[in-house]
Amino acid sequence: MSSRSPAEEALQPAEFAFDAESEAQIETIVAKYPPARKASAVIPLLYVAQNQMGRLSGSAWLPRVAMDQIAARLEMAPIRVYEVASFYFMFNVRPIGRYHLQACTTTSCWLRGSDDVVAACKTATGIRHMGGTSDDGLFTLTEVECLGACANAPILQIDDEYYEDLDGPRTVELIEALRRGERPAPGPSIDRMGSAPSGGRKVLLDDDVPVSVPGEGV
Amino acid sequence: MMAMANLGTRFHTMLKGRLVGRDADGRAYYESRTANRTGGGLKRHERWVIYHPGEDASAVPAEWWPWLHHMQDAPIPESARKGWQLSFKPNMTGTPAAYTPPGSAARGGRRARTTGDYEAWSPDEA
Amino acid sequence: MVKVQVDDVIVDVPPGSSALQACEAAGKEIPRFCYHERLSVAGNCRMCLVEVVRAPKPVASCGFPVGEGMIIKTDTEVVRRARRAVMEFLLINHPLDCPICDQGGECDLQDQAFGYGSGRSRYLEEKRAVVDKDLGPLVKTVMTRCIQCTRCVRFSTEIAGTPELGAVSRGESLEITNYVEKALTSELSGNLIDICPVGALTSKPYAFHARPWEMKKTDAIDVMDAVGTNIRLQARGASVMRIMPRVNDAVNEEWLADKGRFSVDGLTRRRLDTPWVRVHGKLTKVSWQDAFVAIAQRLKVVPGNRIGAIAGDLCDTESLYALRLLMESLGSANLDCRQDGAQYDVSNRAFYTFNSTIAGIEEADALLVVGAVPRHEAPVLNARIRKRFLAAGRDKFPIAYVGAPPTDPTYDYDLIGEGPSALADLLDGRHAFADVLAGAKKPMIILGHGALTRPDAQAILAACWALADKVGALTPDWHGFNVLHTAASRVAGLDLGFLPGAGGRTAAGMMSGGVDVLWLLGADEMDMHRIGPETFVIYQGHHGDAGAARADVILPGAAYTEKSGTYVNTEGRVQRSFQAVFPPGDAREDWRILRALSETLGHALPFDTLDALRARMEAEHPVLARLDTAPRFGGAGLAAPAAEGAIGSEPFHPVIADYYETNAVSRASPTMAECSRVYARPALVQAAE
Amino acid sequence: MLADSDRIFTNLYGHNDWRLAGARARGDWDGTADIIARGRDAIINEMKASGLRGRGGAGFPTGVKWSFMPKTIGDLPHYLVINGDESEPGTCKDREILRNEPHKLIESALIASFAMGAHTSYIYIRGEFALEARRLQYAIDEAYAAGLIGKNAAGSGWDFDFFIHRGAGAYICGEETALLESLEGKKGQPRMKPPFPAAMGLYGCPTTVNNVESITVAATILRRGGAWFSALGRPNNAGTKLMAISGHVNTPCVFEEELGVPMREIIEKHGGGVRGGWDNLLAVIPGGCSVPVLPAKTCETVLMDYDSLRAERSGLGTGCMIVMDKSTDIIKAIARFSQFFKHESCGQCTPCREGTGWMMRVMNRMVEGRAEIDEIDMLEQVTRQVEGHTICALGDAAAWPIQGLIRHFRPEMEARIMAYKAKHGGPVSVQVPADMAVAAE
Repeated sequence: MSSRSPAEEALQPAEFAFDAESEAQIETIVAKYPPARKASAVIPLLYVAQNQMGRLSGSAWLPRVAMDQIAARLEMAPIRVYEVASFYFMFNVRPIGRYHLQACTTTSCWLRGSDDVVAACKTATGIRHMGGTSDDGLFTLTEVECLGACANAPILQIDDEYYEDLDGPRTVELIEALRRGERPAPGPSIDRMGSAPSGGRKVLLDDDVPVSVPGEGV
Repeated sequence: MMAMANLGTRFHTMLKGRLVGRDADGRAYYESRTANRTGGGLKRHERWVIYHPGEDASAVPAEWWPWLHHMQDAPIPESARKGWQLSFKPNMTGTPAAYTPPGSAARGGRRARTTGDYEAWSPDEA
Repeated sequence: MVKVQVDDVIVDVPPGSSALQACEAAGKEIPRFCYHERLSVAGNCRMCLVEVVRAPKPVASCGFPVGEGMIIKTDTEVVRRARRAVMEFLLINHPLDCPICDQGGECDLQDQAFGYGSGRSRYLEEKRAVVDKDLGPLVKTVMTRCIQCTRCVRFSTEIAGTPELGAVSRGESLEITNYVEKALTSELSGNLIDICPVGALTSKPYAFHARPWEMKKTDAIDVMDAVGTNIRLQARGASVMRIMPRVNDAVNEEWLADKGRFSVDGLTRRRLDTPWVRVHGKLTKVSWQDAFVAIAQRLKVVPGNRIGAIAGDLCDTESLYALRLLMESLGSANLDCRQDGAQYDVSNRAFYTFNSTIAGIEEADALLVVGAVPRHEAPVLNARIRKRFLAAGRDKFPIAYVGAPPTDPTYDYDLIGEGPSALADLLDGRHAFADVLAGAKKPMIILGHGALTRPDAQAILAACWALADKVGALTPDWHGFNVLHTAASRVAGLDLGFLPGAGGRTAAGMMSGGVDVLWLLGADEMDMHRIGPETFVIYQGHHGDAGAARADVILPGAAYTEKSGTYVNTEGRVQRSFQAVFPPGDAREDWRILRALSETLGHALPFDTLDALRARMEAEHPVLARLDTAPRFGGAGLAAPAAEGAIGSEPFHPVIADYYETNAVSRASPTMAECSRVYARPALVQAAE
Repeated sequence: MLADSDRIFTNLYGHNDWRLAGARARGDWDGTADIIARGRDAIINEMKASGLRGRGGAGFPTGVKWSFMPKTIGDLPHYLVINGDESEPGTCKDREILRNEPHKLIESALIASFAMGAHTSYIYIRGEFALEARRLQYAIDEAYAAGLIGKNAAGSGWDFDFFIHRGAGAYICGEETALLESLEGKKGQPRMKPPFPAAMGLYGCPTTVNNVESITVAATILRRGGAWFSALGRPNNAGTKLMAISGHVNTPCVFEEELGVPMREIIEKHGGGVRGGWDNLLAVIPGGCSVPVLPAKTCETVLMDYDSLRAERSGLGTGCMIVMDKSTDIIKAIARFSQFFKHESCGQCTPCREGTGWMMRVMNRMVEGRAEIDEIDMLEQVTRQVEGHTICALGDAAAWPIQGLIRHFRPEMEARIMAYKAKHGGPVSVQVPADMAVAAE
């Protein structure tokens, strides 16, 4: 039973309907693509459905009824939507915990200590193996492949946000904060600006007019 | 004692035989007292069995068979039996207990469906 | 044409051909798994790699377009090594369970591993195992054997038009599934078994029954519908074990509908294998002689015009002809081959055949379906409509239906109306689709039995003809008027004139007391309670069904696999079918029964062999001598069919309620019964579960 | 070493405002209409003259790629699709553009779209880059509001729409045809080529797919001139490039540097040196995981550009290095890449689907040493069997790191196997028959 096989019947909700917030998003999404090419919107709509599940049920996953809904809306065969949902690993076809801890363990992160981050995640949440959910249902820990922020390795992605330059203790702190209901600011967990070298930039020194820091604003 | 043996055999057994042992069913196994027979290029003891009435040669159980045929010096002891070993059964050919394949008429003729079979219609069906 | 050099052979191929086609034209065998002539190109198995001069790496020949002067090498070290490599990769996760695999002996993987693979495996790691899927009562899955060629996904999406199969997940865990555990809904699902190159999709009813090399193959014609699908009967000993399609591009391409394929187990059930005669109200087994005597005694006291014959849907042309001659010799004009009460105009063959021809659908540029449900009445023909629809698109091949709204015909369509009034709208040009038809160069109108079995059939037929004429479907080089039949014997019956003669009675008339002796030749699709108790019924046929239950005398005949026969499909194409096995028990080929009985009756039929029968039949009906042709002819200059009566207003009803049980053979088949339970009555299944 | 004045990405670290006001202050959106007014051919010729090579890894000249688009717009619309599916392990450069220089990207996308006759451009951003997508969307909204894109974009007379399409976690979507498939709402499975996207791309229309960086530098190149750009770097390896250093250096970072600078200098300057000093260097993977590893000896002298690295049987790839010091288990580091490729194979074609799993499993045994010496050769052969036999380059990419490992670190692999044997005693269960290697040759 891989993580890509659908959830058992017992877990599947009987129905799914997009709420007003999702409908508004869908409207802007569908407008991006030519009318005859509605199927292009399948990935964005799967996001919308998954986010809505997260918003309403606390577990951001894709029940089959939601995929059927999307298929009907985009005039696709349902199997084509299932194919897409199972192909892309950011879609959860099985229920997950409230916080999705996605630890990158690919070489760049591994070289800089992702093993510690993973171990910290396991001890702090009580999850025993990758892909598991903590007993309290708060956390699901997933091993992910390169997150594309290697200069800030190791990375732990929690839901949508990157927490960078972690080590074991800072990971534990982060998880404890989540448990308390806080959302620490994403970005480097050490004194560092974005992907600049720690200890200060070595180039682009002449126009230092800091008006924005990473993670601020949108 | 000598359950089934003609007079000559009984006489021979009495004169020359030495009882070696009995199998689980009570058949008696004898060996001549002297090495009086040539076999395998050597003089050796003649070995024989007294059957129960009506038996044929396949009745000799596996434990005694090698001894009887001079393949081993002694019968295989009971203690060498393995838990998974089935009890010995003589050849049942010609008896009602003989093996019949599935579908045999002797077993009622019920067999798996096979090529060429068909179910005929009968008016009762309708 | 493009000139291409393949190894040392130079061939001309049409522009746009693939390198693989060029290699085939040059007579070079290219191994392949995912490539299939009738499906889109996937290029994913990589087995067909060849070397193209000046290409940096081996190319997949199935998807590589040829160019002028291209040089292809199919037998170099690079190619051999590539094939061996691909073969090794395919086999590392394949279970190699050939001894227990139904595909064994006809497996592409087996054959190509033998031809192109290395002798041993170097793979020492764990193998993949995949959970089997439930695809319903027809297709068995052993998904661990799957090599992910996606032929089945493409077939169900493209040909069948029921996109239910997909390849989910990715990488090594990519697997073919329907995701939702539910039976495939296609009437063509059996073809998945044929196109699967390995043993992942095999036939569920046929599982572990026989090996391909054990079987004797006989060419035949399918009689489950009126398409005349070319089939190959595979028999071991006395039974037909399975039925597979033969390639005939003019008729069925290489597809076969599920009923034709899977009702084979009906051929060994409910068989009539001995004559029966009703004695004191109870059917009793008798000898042929006694049965004949019983018939002769009865016929002796009945005048010719009180004798009648109704032919069923599965009859071969020869037995229809023999029965007609026998009836004529007895002085009867009461003949009918239309159990369903359909009405035709037989004054011209064009009024009751599929004149555009099935292959001609691919030239059509507009289609109107009147009172027919092609998906159920002729699934293979429906696949041809879908093929045209996919090739041309909705704009270039608009389709409209008049009749009950079909459930997913597998293509887009407009519903013009449910009743005949829609026809009037089209004729008057009130409905926009009239302009679509008129604007088309080769419009088609398909008239089905939902319309022809109505009392006002003649008028509807005339109206459709008039519409065809009006929209320009009848031109010197195009005939766009088509009748879609559902019964395999119908066109032959109409060709032979197995119809009421002068003063003769129709099937309905015969049943309601019009005759004293009623001969049913495989006729089961009628309400036998309409036959009065005083009527003496002789049933000649192969299955104990409605007709046999009512009969006073039963003469056991041969099913279509058990006799050589001629069949005429809905196009009017005459095709010959051969005998694969003998009829069971005392049953005999139908023409022999009729010949033998005629002797007893003192009206010996004028032939002693099947060839003599055919010679006579073909002399009388030359159209039946034109084997394997459906002459394309234009529709211009033909007088219109006679319009009788007024068109009613009642909506059209589909003629097939349950696709899986439409005749005596399929009703006897446990597989079809299971399909019927699963598909045709899903509501019941759901309620029960 | 590159002067700050020659840097294209002047807000690389987000130390300035990334919004429209800040971007304008840095010179973006300056005279965009004038650049467009030069006309299509002039723009493409300037790009060709600049010598810019694709920054996504393959290094195909960008100007030439643009010129493949049909000269006239027929019945089918043209599309520019920007590849922001940055997922190659070690690579993290486009992320900085997306979040800190979004306007440079949008402006360049407008110019590039004009140059290839496209009125619509999609950028495909990997799904994990949520913040980056939000930033870019904000910038797009700003640009629409300011009339810089949309109808008569930036007053150029060219209508231009720019949309974000987020991926959802599939490395393979970085392959251009897989990206198009994904954009069309299908699984990201690469298409067979031909037809190439320039003839039949998105929705069957002529399409160019470019890396984010390749597009983003276009505006600056056109503003400052192709000659300026081509004067930087080395012949055939012109210009500046975003690079990154990750792994065992003192200060991992992203930076912009001229091509053709010695690798050692880059590591010393930007990376703050190898952890524990240069002598502690074991190996460097110079451009993302799919290029073969280079041993320390080579790193001493090699220059960071396309041709120099190719000469060392490696590649520039994305220009993002992974540095490994002597504490690294190099076999495990490469084995992790094998796991990556096994995880990211789309599963479409046989050699990659089956081969990546096989390679991963053998590599995992190699990490333990639970293998036979012969199996190193077998593994090498398996990589050769995958390489060049697949639809897209992922099969090649999966093969190369292992080939590089075997080329440079075979003694380590053998030592590992011998150590395992010594510990566990004699031949272990895994035994390859001697003639098997011959059979596969």
